Amino acid sequence: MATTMAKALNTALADALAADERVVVFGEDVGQLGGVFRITDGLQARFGENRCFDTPLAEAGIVGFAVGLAMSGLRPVVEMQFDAFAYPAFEQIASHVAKLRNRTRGALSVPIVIRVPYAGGIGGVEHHCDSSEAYYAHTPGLKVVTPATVADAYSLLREAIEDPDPVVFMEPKKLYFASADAELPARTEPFGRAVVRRPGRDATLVAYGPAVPVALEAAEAAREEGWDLEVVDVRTIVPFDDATITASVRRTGRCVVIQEAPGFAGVGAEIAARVQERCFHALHAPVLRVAGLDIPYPAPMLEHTHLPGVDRVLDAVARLQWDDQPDPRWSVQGSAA
Amino acid sequence: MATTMAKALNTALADALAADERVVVFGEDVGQLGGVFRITDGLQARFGENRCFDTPLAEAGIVGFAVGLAMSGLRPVVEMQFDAFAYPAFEQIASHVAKLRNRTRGALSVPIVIRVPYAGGIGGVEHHCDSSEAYYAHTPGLKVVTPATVADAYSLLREAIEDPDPVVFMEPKKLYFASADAELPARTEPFGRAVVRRPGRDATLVAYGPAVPVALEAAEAAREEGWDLEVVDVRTIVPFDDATITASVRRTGRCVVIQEAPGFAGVGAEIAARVQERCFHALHAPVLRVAGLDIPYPAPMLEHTHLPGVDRVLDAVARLQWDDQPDPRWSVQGSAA
Amino acid sequence: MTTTPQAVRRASPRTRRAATPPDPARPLLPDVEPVRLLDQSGTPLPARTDYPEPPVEALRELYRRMVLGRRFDTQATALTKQGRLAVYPSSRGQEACQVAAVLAVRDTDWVFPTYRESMALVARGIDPVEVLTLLRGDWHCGYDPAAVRTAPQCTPLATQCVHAAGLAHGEAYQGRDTVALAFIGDGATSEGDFHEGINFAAVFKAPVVYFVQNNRYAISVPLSRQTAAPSLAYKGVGYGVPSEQVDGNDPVAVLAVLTRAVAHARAGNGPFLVEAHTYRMEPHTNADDATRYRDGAEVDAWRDRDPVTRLETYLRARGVLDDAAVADIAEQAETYAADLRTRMNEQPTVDPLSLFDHVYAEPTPQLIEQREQVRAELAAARDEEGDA
Amino acid sequence: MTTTPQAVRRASPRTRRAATPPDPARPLLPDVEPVRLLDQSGTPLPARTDYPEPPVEALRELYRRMVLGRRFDTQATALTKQGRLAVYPSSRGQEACQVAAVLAVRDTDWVFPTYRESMALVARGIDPVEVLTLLRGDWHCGYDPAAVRTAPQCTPLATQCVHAAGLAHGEAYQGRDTVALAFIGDGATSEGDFHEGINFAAVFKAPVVYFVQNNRYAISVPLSRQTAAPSLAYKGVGYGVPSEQVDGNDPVAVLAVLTRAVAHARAGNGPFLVEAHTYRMEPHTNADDATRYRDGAEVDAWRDRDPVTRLETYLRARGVLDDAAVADIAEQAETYAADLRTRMNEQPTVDPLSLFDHVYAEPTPQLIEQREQVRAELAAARDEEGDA
Ligand SMILES: Cc1ncc(C[n+]2csc(CCOP(=O)(O)OP(=O)(O)O)c2C)c(N)n1
Ligand SMILES: Cc1ncc(C[n+]2csc(CCOP(=O)(O)OP(=O)(O)O)c2C)c(N)n1
Ligand SMILES: [Mg+2]
Ligand SMILES: [Mg+2]
Repeated sequence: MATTMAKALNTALADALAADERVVVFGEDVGQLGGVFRITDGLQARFGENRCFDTPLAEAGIVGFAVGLAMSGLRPVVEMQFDAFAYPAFEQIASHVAKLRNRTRGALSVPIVIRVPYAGGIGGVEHHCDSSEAYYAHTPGLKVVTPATVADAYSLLREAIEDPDPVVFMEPKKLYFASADAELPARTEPFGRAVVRRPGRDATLVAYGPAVPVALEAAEAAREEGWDLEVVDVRTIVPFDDATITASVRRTGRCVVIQEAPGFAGVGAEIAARVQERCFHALHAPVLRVAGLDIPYPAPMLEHTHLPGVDRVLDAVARLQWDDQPDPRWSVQGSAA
Repeated sequence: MATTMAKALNTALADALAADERVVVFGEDVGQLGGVFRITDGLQARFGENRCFDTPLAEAGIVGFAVGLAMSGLRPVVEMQFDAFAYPAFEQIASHVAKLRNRTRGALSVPIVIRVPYAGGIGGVEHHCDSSEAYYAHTPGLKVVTPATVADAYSLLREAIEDPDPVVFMEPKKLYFASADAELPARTEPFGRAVVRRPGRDATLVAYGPAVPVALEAAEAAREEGWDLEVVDVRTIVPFDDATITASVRRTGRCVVIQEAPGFAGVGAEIAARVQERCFHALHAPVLRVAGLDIPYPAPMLEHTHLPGVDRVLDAVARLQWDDQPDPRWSVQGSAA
Repeated sequence: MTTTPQAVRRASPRTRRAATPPDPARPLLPDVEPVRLLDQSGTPLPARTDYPEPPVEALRELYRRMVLGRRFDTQATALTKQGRLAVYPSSRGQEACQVAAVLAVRDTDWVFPTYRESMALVARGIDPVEVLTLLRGDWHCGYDPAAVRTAPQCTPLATQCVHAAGLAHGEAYQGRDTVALAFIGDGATSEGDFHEGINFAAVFKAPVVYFVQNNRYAISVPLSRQTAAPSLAYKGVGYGVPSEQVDGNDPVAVLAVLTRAVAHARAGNGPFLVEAHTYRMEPHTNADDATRYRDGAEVDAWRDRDPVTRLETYLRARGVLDDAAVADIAEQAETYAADLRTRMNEQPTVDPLSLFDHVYAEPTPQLIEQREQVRAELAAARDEEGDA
Repeated sequence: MTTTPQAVRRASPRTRRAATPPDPARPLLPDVEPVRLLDQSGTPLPARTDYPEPPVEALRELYRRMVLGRRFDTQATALTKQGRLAVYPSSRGQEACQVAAVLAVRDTDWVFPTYRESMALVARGIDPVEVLTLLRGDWHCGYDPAAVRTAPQCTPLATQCVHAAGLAHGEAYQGRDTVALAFIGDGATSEGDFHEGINFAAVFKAPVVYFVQNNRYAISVPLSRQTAAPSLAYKGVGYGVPSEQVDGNDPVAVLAVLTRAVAHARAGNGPFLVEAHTYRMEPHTNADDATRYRDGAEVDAWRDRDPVTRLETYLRARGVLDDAAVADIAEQAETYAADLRTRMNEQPTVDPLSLFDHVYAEPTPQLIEQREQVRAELAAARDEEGDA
């Protein structure tokens, strides 16, 4: 039956609230309004003001409040209204949420889920389209998860809420209202498992979140150019699934990593570094990256130039040295320009 | 004449205050106390309470105040007392300092220097030893600079204060009181230039900030094992010098990247990814990384286990497939464990 | 908004000692009732020595700009429906605050607006097309902030409060008597940056007026979820900042109170906090559905407090505004709106390569590399079109 | 700390209307003078109906723990000199606050301490060696926070204010009458998290007592750089939170005021803000040089207000403490210190591989890989030693 990712997330929250008394959902406008993306729609009406409520408008407050609630034995699920609006909470996330278990030798844990609607492609104005996953992925103690399918949205969110550790749950805004057939409640592969979304022989496209549909589209388009591309959906950035990705690249011998975030020191850099460390002798070409430009997220009319699209992915695939010629773009002169 | 990095930084601030009326220095305890590391020692006495002053204890406030001062035409240099204590300012840094020029098509600029004493090796308690450079390096609009020598400390800080763009100036705490011969005022290579600190033929060690002395020590030790290692000091993470590093690796054919920060999605991942993209056909082995463990910074008694030391670097060099055997550690089974 | 039971219990021992010594809080606290100079119908209330009524010319200009401002606002909403704007946050109902605030400061002062202040910015004289650039989506800030002494409209809530403190201190430091006017909403006062900003301003005695438009909602969240204080103006005393609350739908009172607050700041007495009680008649933005969180009766009650009618009634009663003048101003408003409509109907062109121009003063080697790649992509795309 | 000139000017029109209607701020404001029940010499002041004196047994126990606490503090400082501790922030001079605070709450309540509260934690009964683990450096938090209902000592300033609000709300939500006691320093009140924490507590009526130890300095920065408010307690009204200020070197008053604050919170009235005026006699930590920012005369003046002597004088005068009791308590303190010394002289052992145990409930594949690498390194190192 056809469902949207937004609906799957909403159902996951409802099922979690129903399944576990300790679960509470809060943030800005998540109560009566049901969230600006309606992900919490109907939850307050169904579960009451104690289980799903609005807070004062302060993100460090929301996350720090969740830390205290978790210490009292609850399982808070908080919504950051948009990616860039989680930045005020950065200290609470990096210095407390991520570290509390470790600081206390496991005596305290912080099973919090921080939901972050992220990335662009929705014509949003500034500060509403950041891809902030790398900040969290680089912070030990956090798990970082991002669904690309409707079923994963449900399953990964349920698992995140059940997880004993804090999870930053990154929701690709542009996929909220994309719908697909999914029987809910669905349980898909657990945390730590990447999934091959499309098998292929010639090269591996590694992507996550909003980049997965782009990768699949590119793989389709590539068939006309005679390339049979495999697409791997990372799903959980932390913990990371080396096994699946390494196996794929060892088979195909070529790899392009796709992410929407600016490329420099992003998660794609980590993936590229890991893949070449582990698959060096299998690689016929360097691991290439297709990422957002290293610029602040552009205004709506220019976002298509910024976003890694099918053409940019195909250009990268074309550069995978099928003819064993080194990539001219990276002559030393070129890069020193 | 022998000088410490702390003294070089102090002199750079004094010279900048003397050279330019618009420069103001502020933060927590930077006034009468001269900073907890004494980097601003004597500045208030010499330049007055208007040019070097203490603020209320609030980092978002300090950085946001600097934004306003910059809008009025001043050139603020602010001190974050320790790495982790810059996190409260993250929103001001990521959403304003980094973006203001771009948002206004260059009509406004924010020539702020944010000084961040960072990294460990000083037996500091929790929250005092984070390596936070990747958070800034992944944020377009910021320049990120980190000196490893006394002369660079002076020169890069002067250049940072003169730069028209915001600079996050990362100061390796453990090097503050290491002294070296340096004639001040010194001007070294400009932003965007990496420097070969030690020439070598067999492999390239790429490092920055606190990892540079480790790399040099490792290169010394490697001679006994018969390896002639080149050491490149990155110096400015943003902008990044592809030319120097690419040229070195193309010569040596092997590369190890060293950073103190946790490895996952750190700056070292970016460097490894770039090097293999650009030097693929010259590489005899994968680009390896030696980094901090993916854990919260440990308590003093355990920090030596966390920090990338000479032995760990030499182990990595030994794995550079001198005998062309693939690295067993990365059998698929191993990484799936 | 009400005091706790225990608080009442505590009252007696307090009052017992209240007299001795003088309470340092008293001069910093707001009036218990919001300052009001016109009643709801527009009839003048007894004059106040502390808030003298502004000159009639100022009030007429206030009325004129409120009418133009409202027309601008309805035009912007219309443009959104036509898909000319990505989104628009209306300030209909808040005209008294939006316009009186910018009339209370000089062109040489600095204004720190939020996304809500489009009306205030056009009332300040900024080109409406430049104001709407952000919402049309061809770039972020459409006007030159340095030229119009107005910061880009701020979306990250409350962050502008700290910038205003820094700007004001920097100007004073350089010997200029600039005042910074920082707009902020009721919800945003819950953010840490409001606290840090007003505290920096107070400690450095920076000339900033913090102007809280308390329109009772933060999107869907009512004021009761933002504070348990008697009113937001009571936050001032905790920073040593004098504060006042005002009827935000009484244009005369808003202008009088802000005029005094600006004079206080310019005279070197440090920041001043003003809370205006008002109401947003439209949804948060066109994308919002206000019926989900507030009922029509509440909205209707506020319609009766309409600030434009209120001022018009008063000025007519004083005999300084007649049908002719009203008609003339209405016509100015139509012309203004028509002109805006025409100009907004032109499709703006933006060069994709300009994305690389302002990230830094000079693009980094990495950006140059990326720019060349995009340039090549665009060329390739043009060729394909050529072929087609 | 003084009111602005203009503020005085404003006073008259204010007072003119001050009577009507009742000021909602009044019951939330602190007394103009800090509450004091003993004068500086330890002589009792007139009794107060609002702050009844605590029972004598409580005061004797307060005295005993203050003596032990001070001895613990001097011992910890000594251990630092011997290199047994990486660093130690002394709270000498703040004994009344440190000890009275933990006596005012129950074992079942939760305490949120900062790095400054080591003395408070041992006074709460936590093993001093576990308290000092953080500063000895073998791990971060040495005690089990869940077992002793005490959060890890918090270094990121003011962040604990929000945790306390959440914990208190969560406990109430689960039907428990737990109160959260959050310690914070004067400097940290400038952080946004203080604002957000107390505001969350107020809006959710969470049972939290925010206890500000205003020791007049944030490392080297004097209070005048933190606030322009008459006093920090005046911040409460802006959140609708009743507040009080107290002489922080008057142990009887601190216990009386905090006892009432805790009762207020436990009764369901929401948070309470208490500011204690006190002084840190030692440098910020042993690593600090206080002579750089304050002169001996100031320190001497505070020495005359010593809280321990003050309470001892009072209890002796009341005839509930004699030489024998004093000597006995002094001996208990010596035994306590001697025991601590011995135990701290044992070199703790920490397994490097434990670094991977608590990052997550289960280590990730990446951590397992890194653990194996470290395990191999350690084995290799052992072999080398073997060979040597
Ligand atoms: C830091 C931050 N968090 C959240 C948001 C999303 N947001 C935009 S407007 C708004 C409500 C603001 O309410 P208020 O301050 O009362 O101003 P109003 O919109 O009523 O004028 C929210 C939550 C934001 N822009 N910035
Ligand atoms: C967010 C943050 N910024 C800076 C610091 C560094 N720091 C530690 S203690 C301190 C002074 C705190 O003063 P105060 O709040 O008055 O407490 P006190 O030390 O006087 O007890 C500072 C600046 C910190 N720990 N956390
Ligand atoms: Mg509002
Ligand atoms: Mg203090």
